[in-house]
Amino acid sequence: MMRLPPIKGEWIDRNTPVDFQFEHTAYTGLRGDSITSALAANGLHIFGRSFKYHRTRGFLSAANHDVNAMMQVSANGRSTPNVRGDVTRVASGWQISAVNTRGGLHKDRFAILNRLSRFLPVGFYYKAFHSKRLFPWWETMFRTLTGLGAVDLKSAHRTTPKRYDFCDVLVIGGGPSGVSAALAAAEQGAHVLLVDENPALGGSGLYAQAGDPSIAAATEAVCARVLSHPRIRVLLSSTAAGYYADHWIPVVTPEAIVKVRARAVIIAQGAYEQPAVFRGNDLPGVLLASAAQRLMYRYSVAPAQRVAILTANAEGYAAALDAVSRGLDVIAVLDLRSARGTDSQALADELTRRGVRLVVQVEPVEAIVGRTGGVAHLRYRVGSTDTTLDVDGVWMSVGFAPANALLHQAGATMRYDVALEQFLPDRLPVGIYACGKVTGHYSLAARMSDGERVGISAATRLDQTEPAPSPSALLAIRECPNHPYPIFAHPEGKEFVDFDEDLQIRDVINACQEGFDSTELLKRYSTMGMGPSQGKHSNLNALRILAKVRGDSLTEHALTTARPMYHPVPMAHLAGRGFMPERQTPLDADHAALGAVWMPAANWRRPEYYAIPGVSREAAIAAEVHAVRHGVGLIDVGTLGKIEAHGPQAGEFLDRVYTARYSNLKVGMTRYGLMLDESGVIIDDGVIARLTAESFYFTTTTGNSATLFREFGRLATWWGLPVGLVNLTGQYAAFNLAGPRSREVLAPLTEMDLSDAAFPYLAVREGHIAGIPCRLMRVGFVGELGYEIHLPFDAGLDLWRMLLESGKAQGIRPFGVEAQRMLRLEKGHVIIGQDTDGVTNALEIDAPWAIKMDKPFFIGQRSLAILAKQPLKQTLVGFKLPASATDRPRECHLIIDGDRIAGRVTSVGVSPTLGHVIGLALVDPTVANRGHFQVRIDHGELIEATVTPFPFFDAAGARQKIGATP
Amino acid sequence: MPLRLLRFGLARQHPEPRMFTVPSALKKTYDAVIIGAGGHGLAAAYYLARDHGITNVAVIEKGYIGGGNTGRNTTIIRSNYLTPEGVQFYDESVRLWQDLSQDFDLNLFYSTRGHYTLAHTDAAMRTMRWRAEVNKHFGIASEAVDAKAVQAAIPMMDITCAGHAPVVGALYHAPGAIARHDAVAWGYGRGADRRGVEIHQKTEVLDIKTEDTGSGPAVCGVLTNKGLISTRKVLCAVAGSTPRLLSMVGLNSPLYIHPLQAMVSEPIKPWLDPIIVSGSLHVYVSQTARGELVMGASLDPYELHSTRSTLDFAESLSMHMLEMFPFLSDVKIVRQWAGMADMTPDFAPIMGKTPVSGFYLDSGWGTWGFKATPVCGKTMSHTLATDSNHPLITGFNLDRFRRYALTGEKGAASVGH
Amino acid sequence: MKIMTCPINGPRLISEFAYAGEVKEMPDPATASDAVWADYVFNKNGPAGIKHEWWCHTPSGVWFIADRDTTRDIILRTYLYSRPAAGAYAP
Amino acid sequence: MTESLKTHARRSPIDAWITAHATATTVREGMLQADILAPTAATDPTVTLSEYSWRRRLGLKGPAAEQWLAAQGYTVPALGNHWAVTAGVLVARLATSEFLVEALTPDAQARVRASAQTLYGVTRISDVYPVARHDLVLNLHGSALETLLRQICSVDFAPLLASASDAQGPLSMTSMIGVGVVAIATRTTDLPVLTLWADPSFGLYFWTTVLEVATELGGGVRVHGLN
Repeated sequence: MMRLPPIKGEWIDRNTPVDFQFEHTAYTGLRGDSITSALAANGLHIFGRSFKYHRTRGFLSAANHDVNAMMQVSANGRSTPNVRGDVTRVASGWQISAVNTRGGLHKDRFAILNRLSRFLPVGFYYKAFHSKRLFPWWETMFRTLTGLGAVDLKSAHRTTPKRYDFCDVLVIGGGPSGVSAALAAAEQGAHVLLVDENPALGGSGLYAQAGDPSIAAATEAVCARVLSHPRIRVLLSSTAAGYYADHWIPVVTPEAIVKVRARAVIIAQGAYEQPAVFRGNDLPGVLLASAAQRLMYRYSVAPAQRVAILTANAEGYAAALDAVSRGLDVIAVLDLRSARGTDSQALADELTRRGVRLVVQVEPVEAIVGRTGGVAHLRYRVGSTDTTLDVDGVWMSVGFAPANALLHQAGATMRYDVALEQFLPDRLPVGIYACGKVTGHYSLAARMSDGERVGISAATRLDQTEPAPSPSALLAIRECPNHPYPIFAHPEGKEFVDFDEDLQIRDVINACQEGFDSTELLKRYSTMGMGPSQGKHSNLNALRILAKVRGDSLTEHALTTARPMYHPVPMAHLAGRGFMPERQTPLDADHAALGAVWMPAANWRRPEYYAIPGVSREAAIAAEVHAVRHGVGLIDVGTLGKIEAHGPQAGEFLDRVYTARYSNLKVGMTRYGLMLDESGVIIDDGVIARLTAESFYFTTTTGNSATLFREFGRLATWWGLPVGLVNLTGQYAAFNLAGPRSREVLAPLTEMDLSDAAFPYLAVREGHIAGIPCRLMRVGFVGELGYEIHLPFDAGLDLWRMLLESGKAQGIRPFGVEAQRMLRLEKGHVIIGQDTDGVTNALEIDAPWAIKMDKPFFIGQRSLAILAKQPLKQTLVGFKLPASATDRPRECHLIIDGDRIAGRVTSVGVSPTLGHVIGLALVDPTVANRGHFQVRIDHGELIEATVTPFPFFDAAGARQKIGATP
Repeated sequence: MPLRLLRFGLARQHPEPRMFTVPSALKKTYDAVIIGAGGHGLAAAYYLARDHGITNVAVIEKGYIGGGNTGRNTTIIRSNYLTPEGVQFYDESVRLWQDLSQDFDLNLFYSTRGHYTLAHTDAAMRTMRWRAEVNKHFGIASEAVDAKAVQAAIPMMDITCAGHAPVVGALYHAPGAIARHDAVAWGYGRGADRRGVEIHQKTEVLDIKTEDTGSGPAVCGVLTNKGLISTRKVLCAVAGSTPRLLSMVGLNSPLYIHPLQAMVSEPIKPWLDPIIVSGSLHVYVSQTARGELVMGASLDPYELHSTRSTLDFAESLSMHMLEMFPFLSDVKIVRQWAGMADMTPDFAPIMGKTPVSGFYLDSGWGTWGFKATPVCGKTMSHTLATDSNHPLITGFNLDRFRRYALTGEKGAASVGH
Repeated sequence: MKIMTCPINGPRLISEFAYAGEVKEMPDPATASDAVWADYVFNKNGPAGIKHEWWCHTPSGVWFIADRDTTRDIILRTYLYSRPAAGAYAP
Repeated sequence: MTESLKTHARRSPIDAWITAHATATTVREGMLQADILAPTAATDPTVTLSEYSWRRRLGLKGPAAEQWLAAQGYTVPALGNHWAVTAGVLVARLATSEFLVEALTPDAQARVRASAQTLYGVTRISDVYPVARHDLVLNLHGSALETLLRQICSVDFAPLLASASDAQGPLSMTSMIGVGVVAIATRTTDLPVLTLWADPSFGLYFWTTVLEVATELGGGVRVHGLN
């Protein structure tokens, strides 16, 4: 058993065992264990297989970056891929397996790839498999090999309660510098939000102790003050996923994303310890010293019994002391440097007292695997002498890379500091601050004082428009924590630079040799840093190799752009709840009760038709059409845009917006309106009614209502026309009562004079129906006597019901969009967006009556004048097929002239009224003029259509003008 | 294991030379200068050298090879356009794509996966049928299919899209494909390089020199941060920077720049074969050979000449992805990015000759133009070499706007009701 | 997300606003040549830089002008529109 | 025409929800309202929704709008995006020159109703442009109010809620779960109340969605509101 004796501050609860399965074997851990710490406590050291070569892998960082310890977790009927085993707290009943194996972790059949690795160099897949004949076969193989975890196609959508939050100062990172910054800022009166990815504050202040509890105690003290401070809120187990414009940071908590708007942001995310690159550095048992410290202090797990520590800084000696004080056997501390720094020396003396063997000028040769599959020996060289140690653990402490991704995203510039061998922020943007290891402070005291300084600065400079002065010049560095080149090639390779992508030293060198010798190209060709850890443990070493190959220095290279996400974020977190605004007319529930079959219309829904049990869709629609032609029907048109324009210049405004003239429209009358964009293309239409000399009421299409109302406001502002625009779209209900008997239905409900004399075709009247104030328009869209009734939203439902009630005797029927489409097609009325498209101009729909070119100005007028000089490309014509025709075209079938496309059908159907196919088409005029054309229908056959003038029915419009005898 | 990989295992030295040599300094004069070492610029250079024997060419690149939209797009290749010009142009491109890996002896992972453009309204469905009919007319495999067919082809998809936007059908385009985007630029770059073309990375154009020939202005040189080049022919293939270059030669254009963003998930075991696009939900998605889901959405809503990422993009795209594929709730987004899309009023590119003699445009790619890379190389190299527009691009000239002769590609943008 | 400040309603997420392109004064349609008109209709001020744009705060319908640096993604100033002084054509 | 047909019910934007969920209903100012609901999970809800769509209301803009309101005896707030309550009537100035008037107390209903009849009557008042106001009106109240708001709106309401008064204050026009709303904060009890006005066609979506979030937070509907 590798569980160590209890220690203050450990994260595990020794009284609560957790039973789970890993690779179908039962294990027991403790509450608070991560998946891999629990497995380690059970003596396991192999947790997964690598992405490319399927090599066995164990711990690396134990800090959320152990990409080779990714798990598939099945729990409560959900199977989750790519769970980070090194930080995810294991729970009872979990069934866990390593991702990316075939036949299990230990019998992974793809392990063969490890032996073939020399045949699979960097970018190998670009160099083979591409014979046109064989590629599909190879690809199938690649697609079985590829990927990590598997998604469970059955698992349900998980919504999360995403929320907004606000603070003065957001501190990202709860290590010694972060907690000091948070405390200092709060002491200045700022409201502080402190975020840390771990379940507890303190960071390395609690696990890097050099065997000296007083260090942890000092950190604990600050953490305690932070946790009890009234102006500090703390979010634990939470990561800042990125920096977005204007201090907008998504903090990913276990439950949901908190979108934080801060007035200042302090980046105190510390540094990732970096691996040494030597043969076998990926073997289970070879890990970062900081990982070992985390395991020993957080989970009280010993990652090894006999440890060799490979170091180049004081941190390595500190880790050795931690190992000794936790009762581990430190075989040797092997220093890559020729001489120790002052900090190291002090710790080295203590280690000597404790009998630990210390060596300098070490060059690691290789870590060698043992029978258990973990590291068993470490061979190193001093001068020309090789020594091999028997160990079960090798800890690497050779340097760090600052966690500065968010600084990059915020627009900070970086410089490479040669003395420190580290990238440091150079110029910081307004409101952005950094402290701790990110700015090169490594000792506990330095990190705390830096944090305090920055915390005060951030809190006292809130909302200043100038950036803070660059981070203070470092105090003279007593000992550099970073080795300039901890990279040791081996003739047989397997020195891993990138553990996500299985990239070795030679892969980097060979990529450079092939011409990919800049950071960006190297990344793209070798996939360096493209894996789930996004290069957190590989980019720096790769850059060092690149610089060496090019014979220049890191000062001449920049790291590749660190884009969001800082750490992978589940889509459910990003999606949140997923709000989808939907609008409803007041009749929505009644439509449903009447059997409406719905169709979407912008963010509304409209009845396509009303289903009748046992009756086909076509028959139901035909019945609705019949009702309107021979009796009376009622359709909900409440989704139309409904707008009022008021003021002395309202008429002039409409003259400019629509193609017809409205300033001369008689009060009490309506007129069709066609709207163009400035290039002459048709964008909308509607009916404009003049209520009084200074008040107009008009409609737009459903889809455009919101954007057009907004645009009218802009035009009025731009033109300086003081017109009062009121949007009634949602505030009014509207329906169209249509059919020869519509008057009979309406009359009993109103005292208004409905006679043709008092209320003629195209007139608008205001009055009361059943006591409800209404606007009635006699419009002819469906070509019958009809009243489009507009009224307050809150009265819509009742009047709708009263009309259906009142119309029973006349056999009134509600009708839907499809019936209306046929009715208007019989009348040859165009639907903008169906009979026109995104490029149809106003000259092409053959409606000169609607376009008044003699007006001083309307939008699109000048362009129409230009287009008028050109021959028409297409024109809208009517066509029909003989009643005998069995094949019928569908909308958007093409009109074919010889071998060329001469147009398309825009609307078509069998007219229940006429008994044969009628339709509209946009056609090349030269073809249309022949009086007939060919349409290519489904399966490619061509059928002959006869061009015929429209309206197809009641061309004189007698029915809508004076009404027809039912 | 293909034999050709053996040499890597057996050779003592890595047996691969540089894909692109590093030219020493800029020469004083070139027969042609191509601005932009993305896929388009390098393809033009490649075909100029291979098909037209013009090799005294410099490709000038502000950043690095393929670092612009070539490396930022979502790698979708298709030809299911609406207009004859568009369909024929992209059909030629697809034909070139299919042989490119073998031409280059470089595996581009050109993967024919099939492409579904979902329709959620009857209006959208009409447009799908329109596109299908035009495609079929030109012999391209596109079909309007109903919701049942969609569900059968993508059984794991929630066809109702969480009840928000039920799928009523789709345009199915069998040739729809994806490819390894960077490799395309490298392949063209290597091919051009081997034929003597110089690729100058980290070289920025500061000005384009013109002179008046009496018959209007003509290009005579390019000023870079590494010196002045004299040349009579300049090809501008720089996407988001096109307006800036146009202003150097005193031209206006309808081009405007909006960012287009994309994001990618962690690798997961392949489950999605075809490419799925939903206009209404603003989603396009495919799964790469690495197992990553590559996802894109619609343009950012306002003009911007920056490749910053936004959170709201990742939020709304994830929301719509989960409406279609609820089981992806726990799949993680690992990275997002953006490119600068050069948009035109009629959704078609702006290509070919310009009022400035010797200045040629390859622009207006809107949503990145990756799929057009080979045919742009072909047609622009022809246009450069012969100083006459290639027949496939005559519909795409800059002067179509002055003439009110826009293409109809925007017709597909029509909305119903 | 970017914050934009409506001159009337104050600072809000930019998602509360609608963008309507650059302020572009119209040539006199009566006197402008076809070429000048086509340039007005189709051509844009494409290069990156500081743009004067129409924006609308959608919940309140307030239209205003924003001066925006499209290179740095920075909003420099927002203010209500005022008609250009005499000289410019006023439709 | 018969008397019976002359009188008609006003319908709440959430009429369908009320008829589906109310075990007993009542009519306030001619509008059907829930009187008793099927008992909800939360006995002591952390945040409540109460509907006030039934209140008499009017909206207007135009050059003479402010004059007309004054002539009607209403006190109009001088500042844009502010509201004031006098004699039980709320007058809100939306942005700069649009007005929303609502009767808060029972005895103020008749007065506002009368003004509304004049305003919306067939005979226009010159330079006064009536704005129909059949909004969904709801109050949000309770200890979890801010928690709820942070899930449905990007605006930080803390300052508005802190300044909540029963006499006057600022108002905010913003977008909540994708719907444009007018929001004001008042204080009738110890805790502030946020009142929202939303377009009636979004009413059902807005009500059911906010209620769904509120319910997750241990909240629910309070049929009779606070008064």
